[in-house]
Amino acid sequence: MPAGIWAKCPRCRNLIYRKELERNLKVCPKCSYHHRLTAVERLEITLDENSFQEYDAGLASTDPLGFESYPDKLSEAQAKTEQAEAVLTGEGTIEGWRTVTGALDFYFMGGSMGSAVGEKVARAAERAHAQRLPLLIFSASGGARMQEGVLSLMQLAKTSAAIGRLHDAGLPYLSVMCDPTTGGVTASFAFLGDVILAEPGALIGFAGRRVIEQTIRRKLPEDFQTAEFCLQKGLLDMVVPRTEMRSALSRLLAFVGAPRLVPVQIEPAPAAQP
Amino acid sequence: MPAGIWAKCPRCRNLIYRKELERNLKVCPKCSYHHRLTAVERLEITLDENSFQEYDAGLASTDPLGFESYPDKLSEAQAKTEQAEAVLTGEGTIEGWRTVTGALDFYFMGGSMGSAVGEKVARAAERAHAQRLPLLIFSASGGARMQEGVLSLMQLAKTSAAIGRLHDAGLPYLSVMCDPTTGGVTASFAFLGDVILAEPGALIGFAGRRVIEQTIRRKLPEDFQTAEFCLQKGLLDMVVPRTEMRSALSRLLAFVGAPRLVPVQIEPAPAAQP
Amino acid sequence: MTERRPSPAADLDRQLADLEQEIDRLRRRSREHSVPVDAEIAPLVERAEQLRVQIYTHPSPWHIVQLARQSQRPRLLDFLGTLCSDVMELHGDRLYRDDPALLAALARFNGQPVVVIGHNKGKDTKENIARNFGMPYPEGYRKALRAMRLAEKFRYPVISFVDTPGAYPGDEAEERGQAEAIARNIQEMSRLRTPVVVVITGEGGSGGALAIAVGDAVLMLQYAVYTVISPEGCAAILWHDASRARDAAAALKLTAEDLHALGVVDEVLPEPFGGAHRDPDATFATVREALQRHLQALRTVPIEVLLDRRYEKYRRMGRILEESTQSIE
Amino acid sequence: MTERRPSPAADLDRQLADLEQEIDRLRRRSREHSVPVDAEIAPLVERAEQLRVQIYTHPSPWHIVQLARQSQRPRLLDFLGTLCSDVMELHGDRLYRDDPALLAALARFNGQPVVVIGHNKGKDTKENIARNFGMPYPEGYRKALRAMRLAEKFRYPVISFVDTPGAYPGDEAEERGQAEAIARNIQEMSRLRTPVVVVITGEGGSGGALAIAVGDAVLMLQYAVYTVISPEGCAAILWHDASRARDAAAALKLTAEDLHALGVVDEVLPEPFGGAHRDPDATFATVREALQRHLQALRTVPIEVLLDRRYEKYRRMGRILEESTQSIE
Ligand SMILES: [Zn+2]
Ligand SMILES: [Zn+2]
Repeated sequence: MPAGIWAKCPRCRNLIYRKELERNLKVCPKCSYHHRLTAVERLEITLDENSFQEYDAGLASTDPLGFESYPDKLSEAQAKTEQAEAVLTGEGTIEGWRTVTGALDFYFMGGSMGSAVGEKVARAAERAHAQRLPLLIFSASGGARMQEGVLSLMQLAKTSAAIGRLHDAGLPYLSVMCDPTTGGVTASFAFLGDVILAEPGALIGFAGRRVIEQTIRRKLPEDFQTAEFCLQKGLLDMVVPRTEMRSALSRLLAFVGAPRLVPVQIEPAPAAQP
Repeated sequence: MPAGIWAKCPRCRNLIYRKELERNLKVCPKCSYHHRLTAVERLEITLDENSFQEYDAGLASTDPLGFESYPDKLSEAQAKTEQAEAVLTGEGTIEGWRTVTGALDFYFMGGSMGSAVGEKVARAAERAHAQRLPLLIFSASGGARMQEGVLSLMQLAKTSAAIGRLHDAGLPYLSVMCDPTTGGVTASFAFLGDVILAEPGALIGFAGRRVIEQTIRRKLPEDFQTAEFCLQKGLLDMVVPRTEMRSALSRLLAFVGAPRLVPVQIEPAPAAQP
Repeated sequence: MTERRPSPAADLDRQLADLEQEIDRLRRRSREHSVPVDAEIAPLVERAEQLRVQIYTHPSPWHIVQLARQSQRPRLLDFLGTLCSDVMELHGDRLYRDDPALLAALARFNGQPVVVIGHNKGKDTKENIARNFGMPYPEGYRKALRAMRLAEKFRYPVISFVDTPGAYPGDEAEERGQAEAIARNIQEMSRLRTPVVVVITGEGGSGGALAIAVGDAVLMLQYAVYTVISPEGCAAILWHDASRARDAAAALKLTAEDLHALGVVDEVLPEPFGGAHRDPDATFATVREALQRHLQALRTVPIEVLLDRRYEKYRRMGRILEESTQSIE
Repeated sequence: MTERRPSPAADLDRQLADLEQEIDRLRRRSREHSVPVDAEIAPLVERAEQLRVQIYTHPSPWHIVQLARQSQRPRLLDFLGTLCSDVMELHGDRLYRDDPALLAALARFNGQPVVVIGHNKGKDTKENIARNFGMPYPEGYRKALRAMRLAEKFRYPVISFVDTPGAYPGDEAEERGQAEAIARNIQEMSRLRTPVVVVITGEGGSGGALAIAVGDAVLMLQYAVYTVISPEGCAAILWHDASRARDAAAALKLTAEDLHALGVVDEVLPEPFGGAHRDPDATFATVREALQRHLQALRTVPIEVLLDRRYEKYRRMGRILEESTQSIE
């Protein structure tokens, strides 16, 4: 979104007073379009003020394959987002409930998952495990980061395995899919939540619309791969408007994690039997 | 099938020399129609000669609800089949592999599952468990025995629970669906096999064709709820002609149970992690 | 033709409803216009009372079937809304579809986290069409199982509300493995590593009910029914005459009292005089108290003991004759 | 227009094939008619040998992609038929459908029971249409998981053969949860309580491959490929020019040698000179020996150690830069 006093809504085309849009968590007051957020914005509107303690801020992808212009693209993304990588992870509270929270940043190379994103997500899961905290991840990603080749594909295995261990330990994991959540991220941690939430209108799917249309030689319906579509297809638990997300998460955290969130109760929970 | 030298095939309408039909395991030599078998016939063509040692021969249903004419129907069925109930269970070998085997008898009140059928199946599962033998059940049933009301429904829970314990103990259970396997039996042990086999052309389904057609107000396709249909719908592992069933079971038993079938190896198998 | 006439029980019920409406009308008029109507009302009240006694003191099994199917009977959403707080509905089986006929939710009961599942019957035609009259597809049962796995993971109890004519008898339901889904649920509930309390609130329709009704405590409202086949279906099969449903209802022993005697139901929850819909709040209070009591008792039982008890409970169900011609175990 | 011309590597390959055919023809004629043709053949044989050396001594990544996709390359059914005995195919996910693009079977490998899963690519158009070119729907992955659960129950090893362009990108596949099915398999394979050996035999197409490729030992035929995106797709996205696939193939580091160096593949299985299809028996022998060796080694590892090793193996994959601005663990 370019700077300026007014912002144009990409769905309803109305000009919205930027301050009003910010106040409304970047949800269009006219048509409820949920503007995409950066990872920083996501954490700001989700976590209690000043509660975020970042993990692994200095961790970034390198260029393992010597892939043409990848280092430049990384640098550009880092300059643009002022972040080292496409995910922010750390500890933070939501209405007081302690969590390990991660947020992918679609503005950082399309939120693509390279080694660093996989590593940070896996570490977040492992820390949630070690500290017996619920894990919460906001996804927003175009998929794997092809400039890292199969190493980026392996992040699907790495993150899924780490979340498997979290599950075996009886610890909760909430996944929130934001616009867009596609490709490799859906085929790993985004679809492995105990409870899966999504923002209204978010694009959610494994294969891209164009590839599918080329394959089946038909036009897809307008609502294909939207959050609402996926809800009906039984793939999601809830579609929650952004303005209600914090309170929904707070209630879910209270539900799934409450016994573990009071600092006094640190005895290990019983192991889950899957 | 009425007695006589010739038998009329219900599918192709040809008259078949009864001896030839028997030699062919009651599979029509002209059209491969699999005639229904009694439980005794089933065990005869399946188990090694003289290997069957029956369990619970004297166990029969009673009339727990005082249901109109149920005692008469029971007596008639007992007289007709010379069996006490609609299932035969016991130990027997197949090409030398030891098993606990049960066979439902459609000629005994439509193979319906009352308290006695449920009890005998549950006991068979428990004995397979205790002796660490594979369990094998041939189903042929119209469903629950309504003359026993909810007690017959509870046999779904009883048998499924017993097979659940077998599974937890890492012991194999093979289910073979014969014509017809419908109603309560499908909604319990018949669909809980590690491997599910069926005879060609067997009718397999939960709800009856007429009820479904009344509900959806359409005619169903001819092959609806056949074994072949269910195979395509992903509900069965294999459709095996009767003449190949014994060898298929033998290979499966060798595969799943071999380590436990040699009398010397009686140490407990490792517990399965579901 | 006689078969099509409403049953006497239903007749009595309608007479009573008419009377009550009339009494209400008179009382309203009395209040609005300050007209005394006591003299007019008294005989009606007396007659209503007689009818009530006649009907509800010893309702026939067939009359109980009507009560269980009563369109104004409290539904899952009523129980959920009244007994639970912080309700968060879960959707979908993560495989094929979200089935609106079966509801799964995270919630709190008396402040404690629980997972609630139940048949989601509606109260009017519109609701019932949207929710398929509470008749689930396989994906409904698979959603329920997914929710129960969550309960197991967090060791929260499951509360299951049963109210269905049965699993949906449609071609697509068959194709997607209706039988498999029911069998799977029955088996998994028999060994779910967390307490399960079942409340049969209306119609307990055969396998479609049992698929979410295997539990440590199975409670049943006084005028709910639980049956292996509908009385109509039973009469049609046995006597080729669906109109003999009244006789079948009696023969099937489908009332809470019968099932308690048969050991299938652990406790019968009394309903208000005339049925749950006549005093929903009283019904909710009864259910709340019973749930609380059973959950409390189950909470302290070690899981292995709980599982053994649950297994033994179902293992014992049924009545058999056993000749001692051979020695067993 | 230049982009549409066959690549030099493919040119060389076709020249070689033509030459070999000509040599064969001459030899046959020589046998049939007892005509000596040595003088005629000698220069052709020499030229063929030069071409072979040219092509197969240092095949380019793009040439390897062609080899991996070679229509006569040994397929799952060839491996299964040659390496295994007592094969019993399992069908269906017990949920929706039997997917012919993905095969699951009980079998014996060197006499030992194993569970085999794999992409079931065909060799001709007819087979490929029937098996959707080895591109599974979600139900294929769910069938594979069901088979793996059986392996886990009986503690038999899983052998997985990978050869797919990718998961099927169709609307129904999306609707039935393609992403969920892949994610689920990846997670469950990462903690499956039995040894898993993976052999990448042809195309290892992204998530559709990984969904059955998480294992204790991942072996890869020399001229197989394994990639996060097809070279064509990569070129189209990066350079808006699918014809630059050759460049993308090199950039993606998708060959067995590259992936072994990156730690993604545990062992490269050498292929006969010219590719697996030129001497299938030699290929089968190589795969048999490697499978036997890995299964033997894994069999003796206690399950908890095995699971820890598997976890750590995937946990380490990837390359990162880490500033020491904060202390971590
Ligand atoms: Zn707008
Ligand atoms: Zn015939």
